[in-house]
Amino acid sequence: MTSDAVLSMEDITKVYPNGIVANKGVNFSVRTGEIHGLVGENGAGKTTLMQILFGLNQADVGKIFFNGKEIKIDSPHAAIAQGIGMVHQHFMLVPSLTVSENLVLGLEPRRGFIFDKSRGIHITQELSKKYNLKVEPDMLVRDLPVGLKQKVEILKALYRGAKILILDEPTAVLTPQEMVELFNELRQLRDEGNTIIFISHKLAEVKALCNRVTVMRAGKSQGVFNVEDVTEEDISRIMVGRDVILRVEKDVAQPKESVLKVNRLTVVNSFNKRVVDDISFSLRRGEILGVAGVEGNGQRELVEAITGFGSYGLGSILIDGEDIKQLSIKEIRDLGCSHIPEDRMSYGCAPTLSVRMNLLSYKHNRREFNRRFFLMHMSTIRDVSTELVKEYQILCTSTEQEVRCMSGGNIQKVIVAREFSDNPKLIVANQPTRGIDVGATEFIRKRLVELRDRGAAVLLVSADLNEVMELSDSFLVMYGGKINAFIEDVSNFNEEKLGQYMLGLKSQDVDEIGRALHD
Amino acid sequence: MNAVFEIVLNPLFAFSVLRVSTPILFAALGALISDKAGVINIALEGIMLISALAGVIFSAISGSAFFGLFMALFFGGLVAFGLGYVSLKLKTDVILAGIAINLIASGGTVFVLFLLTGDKGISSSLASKLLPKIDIPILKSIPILGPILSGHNILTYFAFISVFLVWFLLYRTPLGLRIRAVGENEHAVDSVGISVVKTRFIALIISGVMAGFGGAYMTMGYISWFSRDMTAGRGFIALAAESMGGATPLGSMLSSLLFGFFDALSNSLQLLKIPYEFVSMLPYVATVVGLVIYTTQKTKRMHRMRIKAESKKEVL
Amino acid sequence: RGKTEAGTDDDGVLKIVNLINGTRGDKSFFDSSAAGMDLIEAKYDSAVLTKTIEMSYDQPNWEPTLLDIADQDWDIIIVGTWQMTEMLEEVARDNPDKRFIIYDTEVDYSLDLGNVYSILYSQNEASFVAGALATALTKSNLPLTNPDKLIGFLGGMDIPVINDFLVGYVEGARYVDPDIKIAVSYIGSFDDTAKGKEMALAQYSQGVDIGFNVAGQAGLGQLDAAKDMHRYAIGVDSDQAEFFVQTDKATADLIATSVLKHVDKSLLRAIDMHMEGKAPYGSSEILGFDEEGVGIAKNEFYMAIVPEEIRELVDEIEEKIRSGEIEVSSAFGMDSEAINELRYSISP
Amino acid sequence: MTKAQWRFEFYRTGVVIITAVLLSLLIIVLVSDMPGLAIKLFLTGPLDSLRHFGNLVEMVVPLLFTGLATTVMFTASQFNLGAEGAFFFGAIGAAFIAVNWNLPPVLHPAVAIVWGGIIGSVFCGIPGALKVKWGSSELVSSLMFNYIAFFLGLYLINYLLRDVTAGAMVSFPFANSSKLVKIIPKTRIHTGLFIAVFTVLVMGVFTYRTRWGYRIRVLGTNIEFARYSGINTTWTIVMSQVLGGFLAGMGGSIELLGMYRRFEWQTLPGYGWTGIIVAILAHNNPFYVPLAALFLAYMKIGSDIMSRSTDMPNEFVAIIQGMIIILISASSFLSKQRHKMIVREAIS
Ligand SMILES: Nc1ncnc2c1ncn2[C@@H]1O[C@H](COP(=O)(O)OP(=O)(O)OP(=O)(O)O)[C@@H](O)[C@H]1O
Ligand SMILES: Nc1ncnc2c1ncn2[C@@H]1O[C@H](COP(=O)(O)OP(=O)(O)OP(=O)(O)O)[C@@H](O)[C@H]1O
Ligand SMILES: [Mg+2]
Ligand SMILES: [Mg+2]
Repeated sequence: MTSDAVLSMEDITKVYPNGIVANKGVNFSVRTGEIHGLVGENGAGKTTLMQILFGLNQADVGKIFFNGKEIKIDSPHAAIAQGIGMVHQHFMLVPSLTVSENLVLGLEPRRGFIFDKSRGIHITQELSKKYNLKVEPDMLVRDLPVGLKQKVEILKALYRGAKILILDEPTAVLTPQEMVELFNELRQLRDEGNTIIFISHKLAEVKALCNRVTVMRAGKSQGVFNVEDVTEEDISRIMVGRDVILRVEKDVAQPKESVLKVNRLTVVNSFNKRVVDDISFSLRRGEILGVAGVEGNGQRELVEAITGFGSYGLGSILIDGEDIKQLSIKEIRDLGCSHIPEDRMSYGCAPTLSVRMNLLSYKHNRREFNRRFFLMHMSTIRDVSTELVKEYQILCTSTEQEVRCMSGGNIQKVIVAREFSDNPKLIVANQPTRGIDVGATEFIRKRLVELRDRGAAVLLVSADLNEVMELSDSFLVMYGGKINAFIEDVSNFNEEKLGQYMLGLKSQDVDEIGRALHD
Repeated sequence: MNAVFEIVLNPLFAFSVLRVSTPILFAALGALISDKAGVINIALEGIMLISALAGVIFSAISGSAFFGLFMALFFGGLVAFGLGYVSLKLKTDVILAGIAINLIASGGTVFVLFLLTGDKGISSSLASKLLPKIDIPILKSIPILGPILSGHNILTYFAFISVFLVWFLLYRTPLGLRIRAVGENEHAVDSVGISVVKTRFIALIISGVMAGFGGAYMTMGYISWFSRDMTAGRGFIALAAESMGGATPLGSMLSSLLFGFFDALSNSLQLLKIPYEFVSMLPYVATVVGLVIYTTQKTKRMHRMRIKAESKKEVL
Repeated sequence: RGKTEAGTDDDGVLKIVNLINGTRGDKSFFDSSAAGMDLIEAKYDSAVLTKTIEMSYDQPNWEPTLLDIADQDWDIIIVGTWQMTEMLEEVARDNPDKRFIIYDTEVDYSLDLGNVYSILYSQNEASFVAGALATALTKSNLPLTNPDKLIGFLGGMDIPVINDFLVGYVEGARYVDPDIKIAVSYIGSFDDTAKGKEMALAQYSQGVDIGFNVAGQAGLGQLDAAKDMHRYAIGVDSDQAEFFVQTDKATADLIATSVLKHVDKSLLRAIDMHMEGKAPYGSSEILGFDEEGVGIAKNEFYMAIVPEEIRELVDEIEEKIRSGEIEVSSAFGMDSEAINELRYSISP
Repeated sequence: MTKAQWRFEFYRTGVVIITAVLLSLLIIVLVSDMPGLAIKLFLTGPLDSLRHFGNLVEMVVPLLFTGLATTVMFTASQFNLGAEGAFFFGAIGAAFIAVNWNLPPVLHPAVAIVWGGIIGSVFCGIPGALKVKWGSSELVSSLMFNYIAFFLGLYLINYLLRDVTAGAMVSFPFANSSKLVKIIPKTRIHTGLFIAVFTVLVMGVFTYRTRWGYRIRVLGTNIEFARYSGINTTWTIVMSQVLGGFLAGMGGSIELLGMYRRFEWQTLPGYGWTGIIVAILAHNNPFYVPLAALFLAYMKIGSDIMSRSTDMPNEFVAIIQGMIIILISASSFLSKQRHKMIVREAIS
């Protein structure tokens, strides 16, 4: 324990009810006036550790010291009282309330019994001015773009007088430009004497922003380092335990006939917003088409329209020449379309069913899995799943294990195994490697390329720029529901320019975008 | 048909609609508050029953109707607290806990009544008290309106005042803000240091107290004794009314009145030549129809919005 | 075990059990039945051992209870209501050495049931008197009546026993005034007092100034409605004014009378006959005014409410029924159509 | 779940049941003047004679059906509480066939039961259809449909099947050919027991071994995943409730044809509500439904027997049942111990 630590956590162990040990004897401490990085692979236990610090989770073993005195943090209330604030990885906002209502929730200004709305608005304006984070107090949170939501989250923590501010992957949803702005604000906060804990997967950011960094691996702390003393490569080696090559070797694509044709597609959501706005492109056999863009610019709705999950108003989507507008999800799947959903827990699996039953999914109707008298062919199902588990190196006790008791990466592998094993014609992969560790990422990316080489058409939607740039043969950039750019040759293209397209600062002209149709 | 109009146009009919709606309105407001906090309170039925008995017993013991009312509310809150304890702390599924409480209430009230009076049917051997009826001075003498609006039990007035109070609570106070927030995203509430469990507890207890008013009204206003299972499904109807009313105070009030209207109608329609079973079915059918109409309108509205938005571009 | 002539045990104690297929506390039918056991105990004291078992309204529990009780060493087993008949017929056949009494219905004696005594009540006759009384009252100019010739009838359910009351009530009312109108409603339940009250209120607000409830516990709602609206009510089965004297005099003050179905007295009468060895097992009896099987309550409230000349009319009608000069129809055997027609004919 | 966790769940259920039994004993001791006898009858009554054992089995049969009905709906995460109405209305359907049709013995009840099932499926299916069509909560509308089933049923009995010679609102007696045969003398256990046991097996296989069961399970755990898997969720949502209604309706028919001579329910019989509890106790697993049904029936029959012979009113079972439901489904009950166990297991 360092003597100048304002806050330290000692020997923290946390076991989740499903038996997962998220933290094992972790020591962690921060000093006043520093930005402290916290890095580690997915599932290393970063969020868990910070949730313990913020009182959202309770450690099973371990102590927390504040200015040398042991304290108990059994609720966020207690943490806030100690001056700890947290900006969460997943937003914790109430969509139907306004920005100012979200901001003052819990510390509401009152006039007698009454909640003083106008004071709330006033407070929001003041705070927004003071920290140079611009927000509209009257806007409903559900109408805000993610970047603004992020700002509201930060203001929320600051309004509660946070001296120690935890930021859990605040940059995952920001564009490069927004990031620069945020970093300046964080540095300013630090210089005013606040402590900031910064969690990120992007080591470059950590290098640029932080003073010190704690590295975690598999629930354990691997030590604290001064940022000047280590390189990005060092950190990633400590994180993963080996050298990592994230480059996937692939040959130049040999595109054949077009499989998917999207023509002037328009989707309007339930809040009456045009989330996909007149999009046209086509995707050919044997190529990977990336879709880049800041989250919330219509990618999800595009994927939903193609996979039959959401309806769309105007335009058409053709798979193999067949219009899918009236088709059900099942019928679209029968055309040979497979789909890796963005959110694996909400769409991709049935958490309380077994691996076997999850691998079955849309294939449960197939003749090979059904016998006479309406019975399913249980032994075939067992054999096929055992095979898949082996082939895709899924880590589970048996194919009878409930999926919810598996790690995120392995759940993703279950989904990938199911979707890839079917010799699909068209693969719609939405964030296929989100939230999974490097090894699994490598595996999935290789598979995608393999499938491409075998003649599948792949639509790759990802918020991870590296992924899009490395895997795609060509890609689209989406902004505000529109295609903002179509990049045919990925090899000589830089991130800076991409950022400008993503932010809508620049856009290609209609002809350039029109090339995406390949006619 | 004429006869139906004759019945409906009689001021006494309107009077009885208000009277019949009162317990349902109380319970519907209770349902509303807990629903806003994200908890389905299916135990309203049982809570009303228990409060109804508590009102009788304690007003008989103390000789004071208001003490009876107080105890009815106390028990309403207490049972709701119990529901909160098992669902929020012990993590019992709240629907199941609700069913269980209804079961306990149904058997338990008879059991207690039996222990106290030796009767399993009705509490008339307890000299319980009634809450007063109120004549409203000027209103009383206005024709038509007077007979409809004046002379109700004090709780009937309070029920309608409660609509406003509940609205005020939910939309104008910090507590209301928290209740609505916890119902929509509990993590948001958690993350700002408000206890989710505590907020829900408070909402549930208020909900129980509202049902307690309904129960007290049943035995100390509506009729003057307790009889077994006397709530006869009013708690469930209240849930339907809240749902039909689109989870708003005003909507809950209107749908409670709608149910009250059909219930009162079913009491009077028997005098016409319609089989009583059909007439008795009327309020329930009306509730289902109301529920469906409400939800259809909602989906239609969304659909219309969608079409409008999609076609806008074409026009441009 | 040897039995004596009258069926008592060696120890000379007559063991009687009364199975109520409901619960006490309805202030009418079942309470009256339970009171019968008290009368018996009061009269015979240690010569009898009595017990009342409430089987509650839980129908599946009735038959097992009856079978259990038949296995125990009771000498006389008493049950009531039509719902128990078919069970009783079987049990009685299987237990020829036991004696059974069933009231308010009769068993099918073609099944050779020499050990069952059935008690029926001419509730239609007592209702006739009530109908006449109600009509006379509504036409009178008592302070709480109005000039409309409209009276009320509030039934528990649209079933024969209840309609038997209705038929008598209607005929009695017409006897006094052929143009009388009667508001008839059924609560649809024998225990929802709140609904009972609502329906009674609906009747009263349509101009009914005296109503008759025949709905067990649910019918008590009518009495409450009478108090609210300040109108008259007629009770049923037990003397319902009696129940309210202590706790709620204001209600009692409005109960003009009750149509009594003296289950209590009829049970005592049956045991009396049993003791004398004269109980007519193997047959049924209809108890009317003469046998004190039915009657109307002439208590202090009746005296207070009903004017002299109407009281005389009531006595006169009672006499005519006793003598057979007036014959009252029964609802038993009438089909739904006929009952409907009757209802429509008097509907306001 | 690991083996240790299963073992823990097993112990936990044991602790819950023991707690409940102790609690009942406590109440008995506090309330009863003869606690010894009351406790003895409560705990051993259902096994002390063949007939009592028969009562137990008779009660289990309808609970198996309503339990399975609710199980299949809850498995699909459809919180339809309409098994009560479907049970009642299915029985009405069966009563029609049993009274009006003329068929050979085995065929007659078979047709009646299937018809009852179909009628029942309509009643549970409508809330399901309303949900998928317009998004109205099936929980709320199924509650309303219970009442609608009740009154509509009474109407049909009253106007179409009513036996005017009977002293209550009951149907004509069933044709002998329609009745389910009693299989054990001195009890009322009937062939419906075989159908019930068979249905349990069928539903178990259906749920875990057929593709329809698979669809229902997937739907129940994650509707989005079901959609994603190409399952027609609309259809499956409705079908799970139609199937639930069918089972409940079948149950009503079998109960009626096995236990009654005519249709004579005047109130909702309550098996649907208990079926919900059965389903919860069985963790929505058809194979556990018999255990849960047996347990609840045991408590009910035990307390009925107790209340017959002692001064304990049997309403108190409701209190105990309620507590058991709460404790058993309380996932955090003993969660500290459970968590300790998990931590121990995980760290070691
Ligand atoms: N509520 C929960 N219940 C059970 N297990 C959980 C829960 N939350 C997290 N876990 C598991 O605990 C482990 C650590 O998760 P945690 O969220 O702390 O990782 P992380 O380092 O923040 O990862 P990421 O980079 O993906 O945010 C993971 O294996 C995860 O699956
Ligand atoms: N009796 C059977 N024997 C073998 N395989 C069968 C049998 N019945 C169905 N299958 C298999 O299941 C597949 C799907 O069957 P089916 O078309 O009946 O399902 P569905 O249309 O999706 O919905 P449902 O099963 O509800 O009819 C069939 O293509 C067939 O492979
Ligand atoms: Mg995290
Ligand atoms: Mg008059």
